[in-house]
Amino acid sequence: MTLLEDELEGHPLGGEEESDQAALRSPARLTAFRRGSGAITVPVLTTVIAFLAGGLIVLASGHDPVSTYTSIFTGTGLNWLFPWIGGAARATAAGNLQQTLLQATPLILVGLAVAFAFRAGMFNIGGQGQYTVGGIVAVWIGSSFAGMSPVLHIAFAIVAAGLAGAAWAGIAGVLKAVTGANEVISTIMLNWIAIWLGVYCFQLGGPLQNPKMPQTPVSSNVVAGAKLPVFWGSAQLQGLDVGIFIAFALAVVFAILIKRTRFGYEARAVGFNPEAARYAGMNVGRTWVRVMLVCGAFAGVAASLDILGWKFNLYTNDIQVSQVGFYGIAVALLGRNSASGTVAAAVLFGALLTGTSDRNIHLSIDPTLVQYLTFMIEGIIIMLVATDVITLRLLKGGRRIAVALRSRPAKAARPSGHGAS
Amino acid sequence: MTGSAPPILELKGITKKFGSVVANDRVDFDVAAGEVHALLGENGAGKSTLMSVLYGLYTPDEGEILVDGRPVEIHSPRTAIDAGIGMVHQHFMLVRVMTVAENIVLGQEPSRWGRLDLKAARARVHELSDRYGLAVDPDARIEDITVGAEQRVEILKALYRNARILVLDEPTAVLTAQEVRELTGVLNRLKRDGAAIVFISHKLREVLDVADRITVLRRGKRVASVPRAGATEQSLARLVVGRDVVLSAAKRHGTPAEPLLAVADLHVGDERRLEKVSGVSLTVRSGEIVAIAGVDGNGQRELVDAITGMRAPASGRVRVDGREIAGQGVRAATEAGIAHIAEDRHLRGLVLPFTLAENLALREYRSPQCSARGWMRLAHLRERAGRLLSEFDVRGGGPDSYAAALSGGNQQKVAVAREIASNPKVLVAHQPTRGLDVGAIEFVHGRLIEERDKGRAILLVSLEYEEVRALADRILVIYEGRIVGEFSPDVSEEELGMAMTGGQVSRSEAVV
Amino acid sequence: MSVGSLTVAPPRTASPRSCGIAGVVLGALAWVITLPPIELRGMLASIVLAAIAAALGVVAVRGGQRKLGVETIIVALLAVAGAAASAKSSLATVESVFTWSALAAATLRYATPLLFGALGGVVSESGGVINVGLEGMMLMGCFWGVYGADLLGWWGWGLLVAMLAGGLLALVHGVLSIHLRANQIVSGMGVNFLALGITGYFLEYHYGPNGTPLNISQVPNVRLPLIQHVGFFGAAIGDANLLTWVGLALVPALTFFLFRMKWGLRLRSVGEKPRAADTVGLPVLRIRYTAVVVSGMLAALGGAYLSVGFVGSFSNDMTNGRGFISLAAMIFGKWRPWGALWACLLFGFGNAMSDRVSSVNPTLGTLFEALPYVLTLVAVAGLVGRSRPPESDGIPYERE
Amino acid sequence: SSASGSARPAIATPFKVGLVTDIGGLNDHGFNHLSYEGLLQAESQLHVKGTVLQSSSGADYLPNLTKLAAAGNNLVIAVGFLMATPLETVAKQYPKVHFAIIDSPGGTAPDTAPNIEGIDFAEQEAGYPAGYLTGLYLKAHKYTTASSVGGQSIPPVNLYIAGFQAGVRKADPSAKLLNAYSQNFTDESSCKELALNQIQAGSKVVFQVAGGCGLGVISAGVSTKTQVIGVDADQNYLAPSLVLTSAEKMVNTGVFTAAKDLMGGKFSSNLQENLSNGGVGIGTIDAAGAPFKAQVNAVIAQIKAGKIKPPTTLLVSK
Ligand SMILES: Nc1ncnc2c1ncn2[C@@H]1O[C@H](COP(=O)(O)OP(=O)(O)OP(=O)(O)O)[C@@H](O)[C@H]1O
Ligand SMILES: Nc1ncnc2c1ncn2[C@@H]1O[C@H](COP(=O)(O)OP(=O)(O)OP(=O)(O)O)[C@@H](O)[C@H]1O
Ligand SMILES: [Mg+2]
Ligand SMILES: [Mg+2]
Repeated sequence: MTLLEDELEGHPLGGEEESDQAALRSPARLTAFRRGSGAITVPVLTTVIAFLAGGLIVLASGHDPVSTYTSIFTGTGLNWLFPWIGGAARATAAGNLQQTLLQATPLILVGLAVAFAFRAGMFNIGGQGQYTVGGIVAVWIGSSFAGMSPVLHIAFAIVAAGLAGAAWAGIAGVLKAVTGANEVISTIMLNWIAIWLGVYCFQLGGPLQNPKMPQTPVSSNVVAGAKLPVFWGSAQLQGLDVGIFIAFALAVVFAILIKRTRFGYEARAVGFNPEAARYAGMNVGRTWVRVMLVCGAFAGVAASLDILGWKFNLYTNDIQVSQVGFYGIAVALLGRNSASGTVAAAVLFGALLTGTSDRNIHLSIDPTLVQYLTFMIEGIIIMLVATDVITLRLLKGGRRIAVALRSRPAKAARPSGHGAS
Repeated sequence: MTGSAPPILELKGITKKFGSVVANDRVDFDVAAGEVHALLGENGAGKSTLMSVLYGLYTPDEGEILVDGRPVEIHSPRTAIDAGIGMVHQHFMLVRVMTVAENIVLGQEPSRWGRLDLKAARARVHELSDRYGLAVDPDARIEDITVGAEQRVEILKALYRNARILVLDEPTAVLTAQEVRELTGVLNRLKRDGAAIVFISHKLREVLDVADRITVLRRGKRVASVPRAGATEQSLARLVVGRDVVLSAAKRHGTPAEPLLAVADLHVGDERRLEKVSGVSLTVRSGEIVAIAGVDGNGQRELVDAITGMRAPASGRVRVDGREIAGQGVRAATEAGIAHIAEDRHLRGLVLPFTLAENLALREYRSPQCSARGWMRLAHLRERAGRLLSEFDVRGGGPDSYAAALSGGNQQKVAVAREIASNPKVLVAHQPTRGLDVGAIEFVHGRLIEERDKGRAILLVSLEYEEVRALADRILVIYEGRIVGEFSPDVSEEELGMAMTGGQVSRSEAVV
Repeated sequence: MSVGSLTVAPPRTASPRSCGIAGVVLGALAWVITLPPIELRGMLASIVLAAIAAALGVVAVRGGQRKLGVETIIVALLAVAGAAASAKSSLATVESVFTWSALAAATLRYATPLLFGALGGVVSESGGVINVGLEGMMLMGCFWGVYGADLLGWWGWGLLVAMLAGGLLALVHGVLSIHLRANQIVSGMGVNFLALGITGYFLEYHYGPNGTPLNISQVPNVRLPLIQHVGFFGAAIGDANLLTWVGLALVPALTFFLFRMKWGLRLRSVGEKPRAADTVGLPVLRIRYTAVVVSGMLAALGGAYLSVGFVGSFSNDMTNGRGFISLAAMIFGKWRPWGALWACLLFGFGNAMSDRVSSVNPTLGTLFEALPYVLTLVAVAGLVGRSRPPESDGIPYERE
Repeated sequence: SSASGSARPAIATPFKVGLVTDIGGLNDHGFNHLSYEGLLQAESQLHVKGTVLQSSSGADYLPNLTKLAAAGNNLVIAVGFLMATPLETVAKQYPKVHFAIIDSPGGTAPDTAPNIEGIDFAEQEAGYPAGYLTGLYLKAHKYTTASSVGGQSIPPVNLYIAGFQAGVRKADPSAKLLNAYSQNFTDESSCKELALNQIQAGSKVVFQVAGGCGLGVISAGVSTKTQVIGVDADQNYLAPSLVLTSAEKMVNTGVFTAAKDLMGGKFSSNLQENLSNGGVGIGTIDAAGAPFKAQVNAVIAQIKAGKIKPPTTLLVSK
């Protein structure tokens, strides 16, 4: 894993104070500067602090934070990693861990879709739309071609979904390159357009609606041959499928792309300083388009893994309420736009989602409140990530927090000769 | 003049550390009313830091500041302004999208019930600019005016705030000789009015022109403080760098051979499609340095951009060794053999968050040595960077350091190293020594002449009279987008200045 | 490359740009003439007009106005499609969809919350702080507005409470991104999650399964006694919500503030070049804090419009992405109040249209739901030039 | 299929009923909430031990159902057709556990496994009398138009509307009918906007069939003083003088009945809830509708008697 690690290597500068150039405004630049500060310790510590803060909220709401967190933790299934957990508890833990990883799978990929754009100086809010389009295509192909050989069928569906996602993101890339349309706007719009496209496809009477269930706004089911093999847990009861390996593999591809390829070099140059990239003979617009294509492909594949792995069909409702893209942004940012960071953050979010799901936490806390607590804890985690300075400064014994919070009034209060004159 | 006058401003034992870097090490400094005190030093010597401490931008770790003999606690620019200190920063502190008047009054706006009174602002600006001969158009937007005008705006900003102590951090780095002369006049007027002036510069001759006293910093420490009388460029250079410096590159005449760059009837528009280059034709031959001299904003940028492929010309031809590249983009230009030392290393020349190895590959990253079948050859890049860094004497980092971590001078060396290493036929050097200290300038000048002698064609675009004269084999003067004269390097400063400002041109002078 | 055309003074007559603009207008006209009140039924006139428009587009492309030209051609094509759709539908259908006054009223209703959000974004980003947290701040306004109106019995208090809540959340964003120099996008996302949690939690906590009461005091509509019965205007604006008027009034007010008042000058200087502001003695951080908090208050007012103004109740995640649309509208409007207004109106119009068109054909209706987004996409791709945010937008300020 | 042959649960161990909500959660102002009420009712009256699990995304359906099935619940109820596929999977894995699903999609789910009971409602039988009342109201005031706002074009919604439209036309054959879908069940403002459109186009009675979103319809009625019709529960309390009536669907009764039946050893593939057995009906009729009460009751009687069969397809879809 040296590849991933060297991607995370530290940057000597703490932050850029100000810049004369528009180029330095890019989010990639901002995050790159933050990326160095303690690759592993900081996120871990951040998470811990966030949970502590969340515990205060739990406490404030009149519940017992210890038991709440215990049940969240067992709910994530991470206790499976403890060798002393045995018997029935172990089986439950395994089941939970499978769900955690199942949730993490698309988050890894959508996170990468956001992260890759960030590295090239773009803010891809469109992970949701790309995921949606990928899902539509994956379920369409997965439910057709019943006779096809499984491996081929699966590969076909995944690749097609990736291409669909790529095409969708490509629209935003092309618009940015050709007309200068801001990708924040276009990807937000494309998200919604994708949703309505999906609803149109699977609604009653829609072109891809399940003909065997004319009364239900749902796609046809993925045929048996196109389902991803489950390698851990029950194949029937949503065990863990091989999709997660595809996600891991693509994370490695991401790291290689970014660090080792000419395309990655160009993408990063464009991300940090488009003007310098142009000066170096790079075609900035084309790089934007290509980057968006890659982003979209990641998100599209994410959807196909969900569809072929455990969903097997798509309700219009699934399309409307999916939050994957939203989480993907958080995952990418928490992972500081690096491959390994994104994987870790995705697993964390996956764990958070399963750990705080009602079935795992409901005995310790009022079920009607739990999902909101989850949101709050997620929010706090993200905010603390944003300010890894806090963590960093705690690490440095709080010395520098004084610097950050140094307030002028306090200093002005000191006697000054000039003031006296 | 007034060594006896009591200092208005005194800095005592200032120490400022950035982490492990000691930027200022117990520095003493003072300046009296009616005096110009120059501050000299290499890039990174700590000049700007010292002034930032004075202006309340940095809090010193040790030391105290006295104004009028009384200690003051300066913890923000606000208090500095209140203490009568004004500062013209090395990087201008102007808001590009706002007008001159708005920039000048910002923070102390004349207003009625919060509504900006632009009329009053304009009147005040006129009054000040008349008094000190600082001509500006109050309604022009900063992004539309020349650097020289920006400089004047900065000075007006300080005067508007009634500064008695004026700090100018490298005010002349981007000015033409003409503008420098104007600035000198302004400083003299200010001096007469009793202002105390701190003047930072790398240009020794200017320092000798304006300063009454000169203090030299080296590695954060004050190494000398001398009166102007008796100081020479040579002696100052030795104090700055700590060794003898060749101030004017010892240049033999070039031996021009076949033409490598041929520009014919080039027309180029700017971002707003206004024509900025109007029918320029020129030739640069192998083994020759041709300089384009001119006041900033006369089409140099557009000309360079068109030649290097950064901008498509409206019409005209650009040939490199016979190959047409006009309007075909940077890559075509690079492949034809053009290298380009960019005017602004932060904006274009470097990707600051990239490592030096990555930065050094920017020009050639597509070559088979640097990347093969889409893969970057990282080991090669690192090895190559190591070689270039030692060859070009870049200090402060290795191949894996980030460009942002180097000092300005060393950053410039990286950019120069990269362009020269690409082994170009034609090297376009746009302001290659902007902001560099004497030692670094010596180095870059030496390298350019060396490259010329290797048979490259070098097109030098510079605002600096001395640089142009020191390096060029031929000088072309650009004025309002046209080449208005051609001179030999021994042309007199007056004549060149006249041509650069659109005065009468005698073609007869031209050397072919 | 057009050789030599630039060497002479740029031709003033029939410049490619004016051709393109004329093309867009003609293209739009090709469609409009098939709608009430003109209602040309044949397609001939439309096709002719669209063809001329397309030709003008080609001229514009030839003349170097590539983007505008392409846009013109797209508009011409859309116009033909629109005209064909009108021609195929019955007159009654066309009239039921294009009741201009009702469309205008609905447009305003849709635009109002977005406008507040977008103006909030303008304030915050003019000061150099990216506000991706608009969604959350709006949502805070939604809930706490209802809560305040319910608890204190008057919608005015509700708005106040909403603004307090939005401002408070914005303050969190401010502390993170200004003082602690967080990545502002991350911080904004965090704030969104937090708001989702807080509003949901307190909804549950205070109101339980029955939800918010339905008899809360609501922001009244302004009945314009003179205009109310004057045809188009009566139906369009005769009975608009007070907050709609407030939002509309804020546009010129904010423009005046930003570009004519000293505080606006200061705010913008802090967003463009905080170092310059600092060196003239302006309290950069304090100004940024103020901007962010005000932005949160404005966004919260937008949210309160939804809950206390329009529907009179709160439900979970009620903003449903409107904060992000506001963000888009602000960027679309080039970080300017008027621009933001046009963007919001365009979006609102798309929404209003989609409601009406989707009722005409339920199967295709879902596709028409995408209309506002498609309209925005087309517009942002064509009509709007490259936009430039405040130079230091998103960059935390620190002195050393 | 009929009751599973297993012996009745021992008295000592309480009868356990689990409920899995769909992603609407317990506060959806709709059937999740009503199901929960049914469960509470079963807890208090039948002394069953109830457990509720809310789903926060589609990924929760299967694990939630599995968890309740594995936890020894006698009856596991899935709320909503979205869970049909996962329910089928789980039911096959736990053949001894009894499952039920509210609003099974077109009655298909129960056929997929013998241990699934579909709890189905004849929504059209509630919509019809509500529509009939509407028609009478229109005619009496010489109004021309009535309308409906659905959440999404799905059977439970369309059945309501089909019955409503037929009812209106029965009373007023010349009535004009409008219909629109908000495409969601949550965003009140979108429903209000659609209702305002319809009211502007002349509608004098708006029937909301959009759950939480539909509250916006009622809000539109309040701000324009237009009569509206509530859905699922008696919504008269929301605006007592403007809610003409409500078309009710007693999801709570369905849940309660399913639990009670199974305790009594009764389990079928379909639990039909209709006007006759009180599974659907209409709620309070307000002052505006009061004059027509008798006529409406007559129609209800006819439906119960099978003399009127409310249709299941829409007359007017737009
Ligand atoms: N904000 C900062 N953080 C860390 N180090 C700094 C900072 N500012 C300056 N330094 C370091 O302090 C030293 C002095 O820098 P300073 O800018 O004062 O040099 P200078 O004399 O102005 O150089 P130049 O001639 O290039 O302008 C340098 O070594 C520089 O790297
Ligand atoms: N936050 C920082 N941390 C570390 N070093 C810094 C920081 N900010 C600036 N520096 C370094 O401080 C030095 C001086 O900065 P300054 O802006 O004065 O540039 P400079 O050396 O004068 O170069 P230039 O000629 O380009 O202006 C540079 O080496 C720069 O890299
Ligand atoms: Mg300096
Ligand atoms: Mg709609």
